[in-house]
Amino acid sequence: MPDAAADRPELRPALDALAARFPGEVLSVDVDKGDLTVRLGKAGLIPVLRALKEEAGFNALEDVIVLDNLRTAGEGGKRFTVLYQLCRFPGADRVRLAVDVGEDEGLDSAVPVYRSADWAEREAFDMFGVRFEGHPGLRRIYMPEDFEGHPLRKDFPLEGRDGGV
Amino acid sequence: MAFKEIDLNMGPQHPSTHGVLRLKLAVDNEVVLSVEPVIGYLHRGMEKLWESLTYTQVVPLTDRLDYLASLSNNLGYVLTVEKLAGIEVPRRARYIRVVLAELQRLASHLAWLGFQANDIGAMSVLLYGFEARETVLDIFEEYCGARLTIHGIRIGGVPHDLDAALAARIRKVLDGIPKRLADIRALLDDNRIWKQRTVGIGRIAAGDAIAYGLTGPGLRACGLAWDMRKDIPYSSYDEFDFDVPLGRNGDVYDRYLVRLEEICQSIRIVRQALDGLPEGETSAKVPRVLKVAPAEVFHTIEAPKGVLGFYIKSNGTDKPERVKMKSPSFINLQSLEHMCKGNLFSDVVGILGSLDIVLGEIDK
Amino acid sequence: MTEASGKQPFLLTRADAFITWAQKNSLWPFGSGLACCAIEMIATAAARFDIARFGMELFRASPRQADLFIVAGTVTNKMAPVIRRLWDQMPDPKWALAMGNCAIGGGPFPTYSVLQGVDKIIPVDVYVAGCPPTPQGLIHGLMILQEKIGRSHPTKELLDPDARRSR
Amino acid sequence: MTPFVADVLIPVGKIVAVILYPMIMVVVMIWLERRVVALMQGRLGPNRVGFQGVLQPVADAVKLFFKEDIMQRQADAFLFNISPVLVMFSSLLAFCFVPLGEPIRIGTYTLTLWIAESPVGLLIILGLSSISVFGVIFGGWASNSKYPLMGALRSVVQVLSYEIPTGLTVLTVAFVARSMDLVEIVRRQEASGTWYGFLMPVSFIVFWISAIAETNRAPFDLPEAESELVAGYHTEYSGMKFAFFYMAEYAHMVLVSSLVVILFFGGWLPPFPSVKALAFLHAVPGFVWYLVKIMFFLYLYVWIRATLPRYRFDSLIRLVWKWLIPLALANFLVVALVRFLR
Repeated sequence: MPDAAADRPELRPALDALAARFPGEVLSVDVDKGDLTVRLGKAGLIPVLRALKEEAGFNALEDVIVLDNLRTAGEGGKRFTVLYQLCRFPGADRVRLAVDVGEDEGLDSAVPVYRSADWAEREAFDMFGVRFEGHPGLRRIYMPEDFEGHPLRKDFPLEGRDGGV
Repeated sequence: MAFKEIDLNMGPQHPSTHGVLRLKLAVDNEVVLSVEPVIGYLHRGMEKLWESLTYTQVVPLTDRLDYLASLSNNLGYVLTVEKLAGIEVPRRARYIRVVLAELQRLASHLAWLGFQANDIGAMSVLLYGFEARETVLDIFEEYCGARLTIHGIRIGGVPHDLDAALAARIRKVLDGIPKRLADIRALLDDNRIWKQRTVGIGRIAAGDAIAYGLTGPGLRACGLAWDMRKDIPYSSYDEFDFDVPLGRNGDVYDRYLVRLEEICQSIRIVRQALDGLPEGETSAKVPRVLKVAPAEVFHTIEAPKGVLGFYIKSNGTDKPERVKMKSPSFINLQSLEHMCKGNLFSDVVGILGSLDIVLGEIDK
Repeated sequence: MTEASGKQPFLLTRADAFITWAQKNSLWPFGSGLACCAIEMIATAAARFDIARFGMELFRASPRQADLFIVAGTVTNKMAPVIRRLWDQMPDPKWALAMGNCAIGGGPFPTYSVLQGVDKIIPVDVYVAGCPPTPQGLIHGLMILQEKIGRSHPTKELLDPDARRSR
Repeated sequence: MTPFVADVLIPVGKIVAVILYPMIMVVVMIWLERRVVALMQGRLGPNRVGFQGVLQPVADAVKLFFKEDIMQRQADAFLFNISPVLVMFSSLLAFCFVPLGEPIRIGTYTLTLWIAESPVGLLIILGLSSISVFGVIFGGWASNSKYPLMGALRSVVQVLSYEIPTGLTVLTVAFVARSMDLVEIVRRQEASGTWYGFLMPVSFIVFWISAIAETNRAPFDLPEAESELVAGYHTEYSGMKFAFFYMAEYAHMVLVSSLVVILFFGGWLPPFPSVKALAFLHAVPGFVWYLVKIMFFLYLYVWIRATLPRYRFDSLIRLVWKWLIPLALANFLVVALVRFLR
């Protein structure tokens, strides 16, 4: 039962105002299956995050999700898409910011804005190799330190390369 | 002579780290200076594995995430897939799901109560808590044959029906829980040693709690009424009336009280769900090979440990392109450092217990 | 001492019987749980299935005092050296029980980070299948382990140490 | 009664008895504790080994005997090996001074139910029981790893600070009985008709609490707190050395409960000594009463262990310095005044 609760009409003007304030950065705003997604350029990430947190009251960053579109991206397309899932308490409205990142490009860390992004970004780095500049301690969180490769990338075999111990 | 600071290692194998968590502690003669959790000792590569399985094959694996509340994981994943594929679940199935999810919350909180009390020294409460939990596990075993990794909620509905005999047995178990809880509360609630070990320990302010992304009983103990069952109701939770217990100053004692109160609320919900069980199908018609049009969706539920979220992106085939799980224990564990600073070494054990973390869910 | 152990002098068989009776009736398991099977292991030690009846009550937290290592849960590559070190720290007459499909052979996780079976790093005496095995299943496994201990000959190993290698 | 029998056989027999008495009590205590704690927790406890699990401690001891004895390379060999001996030695030696009953007259020879009776028996027992602290300290410190070290540190502070209230309350008893000799104290209680436990309840309670703390038991078992310090000071011990620590703890508990019984509940005196109607109780030999009372206190130990959570370290120390010692001092003052005025 797809609940359309997340698509509050009153949220729409706040986001349109946001799009107006950051003309170059906000590429598109769309609603699909009840979820609100805002596509952003790389540079606009931190200002938009800060604006959403201070003005629009999105005080909780629930998750940082990375997608590896190795096969789906066209020739010029960037390899990774980093999604920031924000939520507003009270009222529980949700917004998802999507930023495209190339394989060896870095991304500004969201830790200065949201304290809970710390481990989520470390996991994204460990699993995909997306670098976050300005992160207090960017190192592997799951795999042992001396592990080479990033397991969740599409080209990494499921059973692992060296076949374990 | 300044006491040299010991860097203690509550290693991946320690009686009170609830599994394979390693805490690097810098301790100055019992006073904790810094705590750095090291995780990854139970990383089984779930998300990678899910990308090579069909939607229905993933469900039994979600049991193994938070293995104390496997039905909540199932419910979280299944609701996300239904939102993605647009499947309408019949009302009777939604009610049965509420009954199962709340019984699972009951079992998870009772197990937590046992572990928390055992960490602070009252080892008999571990046995009482587990005995009460066994009565709930009997219901699961009778419903679908498994005790811990239950796989009792499927895409589109529930595998079996809830007949009158099972409903009567559930009611009998629910009558037994409050009495056992009263015994435990009589033992612990006003026990001077228990209060000395829990009141004012591991305190976190409401503002910091949100900054650290804390959710679930930990957040509600700081007085913030954030409960997904009320804010974004799912699976017809809005048809039941129950209240959300809140604490005041966000310490270990308030988390203890909030969880005990939540057990009573869960019993209330299950009773209402059983009384108002509507007639109808127990599962929607779901094709054997479920192909989902390309889309992406994020959906959350209120798991016993906190807000459990699933993000699924589909690519038109029967296998998901990407499944990401937002684990409540993973986020809650980040605030351990904030809560432990300045406390004594033996409090770290109590605070870690009050966070109610499960390593299967943290390490994925 | 049913099978013909003719080559064993009478006195030693009686000593064997006595030592193995003591070893099998006071197996102190090592309190190390890894994943879901650990919860079932604790449920087995809890009030309803209570393995304290067979003398296995003291879940020793330190490897030094435990003689039964129940590997309950998934052994990942990052955890494998730790398990191996814990096994080495345990004093000698020690037994290992692989509880659950993950410990037996990687279970439902054929992935890059999971060790496909704990017997790749420690010698396992009894395998208890199940995911997780029910407490009754674990108790059945413990009974088999007790029989196996009953059949062993500790005096032979005391007298010539290399017999221990071939256990 | 040839001199050979009187001077050699009987003392040797008594020494063997004094060694066996705590050992048997320890075996009974291990079984009692595991069964009673289990029954309090709603489960059965060992009941398969021998009749109702009675042989369980025997099986544990034999198994521990055949365990490999591991010692760390970096551990301090001498201290590591001496500490279990120290702990066991002090408990067993203290039993020599514990009187078990009135001397029995066999023909012309009076068999005294203790090995040594000295005018300062009480002091010697307290001194010996504080030697076991050395064993714990050396054990924890010599095993050269962090958790045992913390266990040893905690144990030092705990036992030393709890010896002060113990000493003070024992002083009040000696003060009232005007003697430090245990046999004399019991006889004095018989003469005065009331047990000191009822005469000075505060002394009894303070003594009992600090006795629990001194044997590292129940709410005060911080030095071996499983949930924090893995296994406390005896983490590194295995095999028979660990068995020594394990048995010495129980022997120390039996010693302290027998001390409580002698000082505050009239050792081998039948209850209600002054009530004439219950005179038939005198028929039962003193030793039986003594055992019944000890069993009660051992049961109390187990009961407390099964119910109370563990103190935190600083609240433990605050309890003794802020509450127990002032209470013991005040109590000593009151007892002194009362005796002076009488």
